[in-house]
Amino acid sequence: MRDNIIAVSYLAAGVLFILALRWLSSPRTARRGVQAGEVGMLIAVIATLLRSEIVSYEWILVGLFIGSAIGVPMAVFMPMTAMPQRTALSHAFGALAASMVGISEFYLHTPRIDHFTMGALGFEVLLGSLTFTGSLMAFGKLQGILPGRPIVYRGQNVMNLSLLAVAVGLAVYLVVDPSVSALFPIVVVLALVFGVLLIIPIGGADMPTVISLLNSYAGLSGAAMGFVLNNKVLIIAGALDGASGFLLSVIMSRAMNRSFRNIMFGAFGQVQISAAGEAVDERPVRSGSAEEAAMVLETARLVIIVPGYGMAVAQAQHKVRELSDLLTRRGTEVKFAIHPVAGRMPGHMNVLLAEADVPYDQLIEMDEINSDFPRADVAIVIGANDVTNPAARHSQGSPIYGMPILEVDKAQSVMVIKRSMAPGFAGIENELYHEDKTMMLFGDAKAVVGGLVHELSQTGVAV
Amino acid sequence: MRDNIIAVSYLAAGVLFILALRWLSSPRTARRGVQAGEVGMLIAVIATLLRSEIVSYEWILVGLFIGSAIGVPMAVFMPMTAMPQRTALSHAFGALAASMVGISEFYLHTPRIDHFTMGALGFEVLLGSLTFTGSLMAFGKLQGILPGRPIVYRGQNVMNLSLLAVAVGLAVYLVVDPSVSALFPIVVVLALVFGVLLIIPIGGADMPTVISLLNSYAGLSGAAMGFVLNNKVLIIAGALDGASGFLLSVIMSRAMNRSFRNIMFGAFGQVQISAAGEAVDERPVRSGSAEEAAMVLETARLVIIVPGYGMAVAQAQHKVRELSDLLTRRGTEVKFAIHPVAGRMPGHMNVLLAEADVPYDQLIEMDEINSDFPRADVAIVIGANDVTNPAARHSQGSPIYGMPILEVDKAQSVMVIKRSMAPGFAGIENELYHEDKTMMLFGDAKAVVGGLVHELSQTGVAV
Amino acid sequence: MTISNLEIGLYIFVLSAFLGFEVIRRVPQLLHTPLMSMTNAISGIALVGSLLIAGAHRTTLSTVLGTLAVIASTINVVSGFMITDRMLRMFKRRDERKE
Amino acid sequence: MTISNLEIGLYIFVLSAFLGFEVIRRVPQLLHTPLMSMTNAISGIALVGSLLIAGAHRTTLSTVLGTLAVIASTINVVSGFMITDRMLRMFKRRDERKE
Ligand SMILES: NC(=O)c1ccc[n+]([C@@H]2O[C@H](COP(=O)([O-])OP(=O)(O)OC[C@H]3O[C@@H](n4cnc5c(N)ncnc54)[C@H](OP(=O)(O)O)[C@@H]3O)[C@@H](O)[C@H]2O)c1
Ligand SMILES: NC(=O)c1ccc[n+]([C@@H]2O[C@H](COP(=O)([O-])OP(=O)(O)OC[C@H]3O[C@@H](n4cnc5c(N)ncnc54)[C@H](OP(=O)(O)O)[C@@H]3O)[C@@H](O)[C@H]2O)c1
Repeated sequence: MRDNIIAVSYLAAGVLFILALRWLSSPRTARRGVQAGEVGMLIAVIATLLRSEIVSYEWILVGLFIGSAIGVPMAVFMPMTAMPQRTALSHAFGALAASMVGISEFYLHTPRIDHFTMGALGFEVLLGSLTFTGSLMAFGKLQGILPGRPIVYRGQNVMNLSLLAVAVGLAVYLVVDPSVSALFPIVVVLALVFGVLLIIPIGGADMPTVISLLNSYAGLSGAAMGFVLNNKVLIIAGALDGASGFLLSVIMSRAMNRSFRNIMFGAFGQVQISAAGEAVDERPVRSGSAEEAAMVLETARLVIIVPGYGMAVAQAQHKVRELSDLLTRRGTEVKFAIHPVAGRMPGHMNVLLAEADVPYDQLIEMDEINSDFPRADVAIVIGANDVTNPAARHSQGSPIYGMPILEVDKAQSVMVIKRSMAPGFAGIENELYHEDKTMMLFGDAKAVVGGLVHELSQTGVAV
Repeated sequence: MRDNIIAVSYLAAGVLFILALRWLSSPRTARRGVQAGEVGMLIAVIATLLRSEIVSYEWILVGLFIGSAIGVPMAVFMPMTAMPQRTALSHAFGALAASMVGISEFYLHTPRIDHFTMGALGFEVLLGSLTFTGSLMAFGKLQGILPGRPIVYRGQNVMNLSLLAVAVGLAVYLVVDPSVSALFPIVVVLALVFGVLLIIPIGGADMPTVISLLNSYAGLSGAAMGFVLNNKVLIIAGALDGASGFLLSVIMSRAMNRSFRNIMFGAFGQVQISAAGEAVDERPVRSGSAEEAAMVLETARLVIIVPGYGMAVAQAQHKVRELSDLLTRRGTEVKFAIHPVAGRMPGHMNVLLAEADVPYDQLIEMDEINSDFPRADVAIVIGANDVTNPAARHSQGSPIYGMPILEVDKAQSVMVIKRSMAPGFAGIENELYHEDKTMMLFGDAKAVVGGLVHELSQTGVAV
Repeated sequence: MTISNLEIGLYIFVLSAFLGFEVIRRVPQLLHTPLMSMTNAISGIALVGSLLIAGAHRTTLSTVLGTLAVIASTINVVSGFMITDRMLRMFKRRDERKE
Repeated sequence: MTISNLEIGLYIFVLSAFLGFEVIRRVPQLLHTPLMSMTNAISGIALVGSLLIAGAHRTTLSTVLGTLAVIASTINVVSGFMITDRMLRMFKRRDERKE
């Protein structure tokens, strides 16, 4: 009887997880999704605690307590700008749990492990261990603890691949003959080392795609744990996780116009960008002041704001919202143009602007907003660069050629807020800055937008 | 080894069925979907034939041969207008197979059947048998073998429900004590009778919704067979089928503005429509000739054609396409407005017009086309009635109040082709016919449209 | 059937039903009639169960019923797929029409 | 693990992965960041496996590793759901903003 209740509870938990993701398909139902997920997790945990295998609760309570003591403050105090790091850390924890469980299972049952279990165990521990160190490295790079630039040396790919091949080979050997338990720790160590080496050659800016891939790996290793423990809700959750990470990395790679293979093999062969070959645009750049800009804005009817990574760096989202409110109050229509890979994480701009209280129906996706630019009197580019670069449309040699962009250059006039003429993530020049209709407003995004707000609120509403 | 191949084959078949339905999401990939389904079925059949339970192939070959001998001609010669009947017949066959298998299983294992198997068996045979006779009745009504009108008598619902209750009660008794095998045939007979009684009170026009529901029942009974035989691909296919039938009946009920409960319980409490209470519209009706109509069409720039059940009855789709081609050649833009429940089956109009070679990008769904009506010079309503009735918008007492309609009355002028002033499926008057801008073209749809084509091709192109 | 078979069956049923809903709600109105005949064809998978009964040759009753079931499901499979394909071949876009 | 467990696991994995794709491709860009933290939270289901190891009290090694695993997954569960909710609370429509 108790077993039946447990089986039904796990099924219910699986269904609730699916509903949780389904309800994320609209902001209206999304919070209900969180509740569904929470209830599902609660049910699964209670059902597990009822199981006869569990004989003592002391260490469980210790674990739950310490975990909550770390998790709650993390959730409450984490600034929204630190989301990419947090995500990396979370994959590290998930992978850690999977490999700890895998290692325990191995030593509990060795040498009487059947081939299938050993296969699933090998998969779980290999993926879990490499995802653990890989995610920690990614966290370090994003958090700035480790140097963000890629570390590359000759023969790197060959070395990494051989290391992986050895680890996989030993794991396969273990599957064939599970009694050679001395091999097991070697596999674990090799996988841990491989995780580190995998991330070393990848630049900090390429991390988001890698993180999504690691998400998918962590999910798969969780699913493998489900096979080992013969637990179906683990398989369901692992598969959902794996699918999500995989889809997000595909979406990112498409929006960045990177090949799918490039993504599948994660780090290997990271694109080397050489800005050198390119001809330098010699047209002059027109720099303006907040005063001039405010004068143009005063008479605009439609203004489109294009936020990018720089807005996140400068934490300028609140000032941007003030600017938008001010313009709206003056009767100007304001829209936000959100490029799918603006920022450094899928949905980055949306979260920041939501945090600053910008209503989400004002955030318009690329495909929809592009037809509005010709109607716009002013497009204000705030810390965005690559996602507005017209080179993507016509310059065949450019690393971003073919990437869909926000067609800012179709607007009547353009204002660009950034600190210098430095390139963005892709490391290439942006001809937009040299166009006649463009006015550059150099400076930190928060300061410049603050200046605009100040100027605009000086002049009365009735202009 | 063989068992493993069989297990993998069944999984592959299940995946292919899912892909088959997924690829139906676009007309470009739909035929690939059919191929996926066919391959999946082939794999499943071959895997089954490899199983050790099968000791002789003679009766199998006989069955496959007879089945193909019936199925192929049915597929080749079936006119598209007979699709509703064919669907009903097909559910009958599916349900027949499920209950035959269930009955065999029962007699092969009685009296040593465990409770779970008996539960699944009871479900399979109950649902299978009632779906079998129910679908046959639906077929008879749609084909015109049985009288289409509902047969109602006092206490009908009470009687049907008690019959069902007795059948279910006996089945539950069998689950509790599977050794009382004498009860089993009684359950089967009661279920067969219930299937007949279920359909008797339902009018022919209400059949499509009922058929979808029967589809869902047949799917569920197939899934139950999967539980009995412990065969996972049966469960997958049954669940897909059940979901599809259920969703289609929900879509139909929504578009017809019938309550969901009304659908869930199928026949019970079929809405009694009384057209009597309504005030008769006393405004005159303007009847026109093909000549007059052709004159109006000659100068039109945008014409929207609104097909309905009458086009199917008259088999007028080819003539309609001729009309559309003729108008297009004269420089008139022609669109087709497709209401989700126009006709007598979901997607009915689409199939008929596709048969007549109308490209599917000219067939516009309701939500999209409604904004075009005010721009249309002429809306030609061909055998449609309820789906154009403005009473749905304002007349609170009307049985179709609240149902979304095609806003034909917003067009500059309206032509209605039907044989008489008789009402359509819902049995209510249509005030559209009394409006000033409406011209009635009485007659069979095929003849009237043919007349329009004739008139239009008389006058030269350069008008 | 053991209770664990029941459990497994339930998992597969629930997941497939969910998947069915997600997949089928994306089928456009345009293709609802082919959808109906496609699910008819897929429901012919009852053939699997029917073959097992008809080929096991255990009692006369089961062989007769099994053969009947094979006939019924074969009709569904054959006519279902063929009609669906016949219908889908008719759906053409404007630019495909003049071939 | 028997081969039939493997088979069952594969069925569940394949169906869930499919379902995951269908469900997640319908999540709008707007919510991609909450989606990431939601899947983090769900991946905390590794807690189930961790509890089984930590609570079984079989060897010291397994209890230590199990407790570590419980800590790691609890962090994911707790912070994952809380952060997702915190983020989603920030998403407001124009008409909800002035409350
Ligand atoms: N979103 C994702 O999921 C994702 C994932 C991986 C990669 N990427 C890549 O990231 C890029 C995103 O494009 P993007 O246009 O958002 O950013 P970007 O091309 O990286 O450009 C950001 C710009 O912001 C400026 N900036 C930095 N800090 C600033 C500050 N404090 N104040 C004002 N300006 C500041 C920088 O110029 P200055 O230094 O002159 O100020 C820089 O040119 C794309 O190339 C995309 O492929 C995105
Ligand atoms: N599509 C579905 O899935 C489905 C399912 C169940 C129910 N329904 C219901 O069916 C109705 C469909 O609406 P609808 O507008 O398509 O049809 P309708 O309201 O049933 O009207 C059809 C009209 O066609 C005319 N007609 C019949 N034979 C004709 C012929 N040979 N030549 C010319 N005209 C002919 C009839 O008028 P005359 O007799 O005067 O010619 C009748 O008024 C809705 O009420 C819907 O709720 C649909």
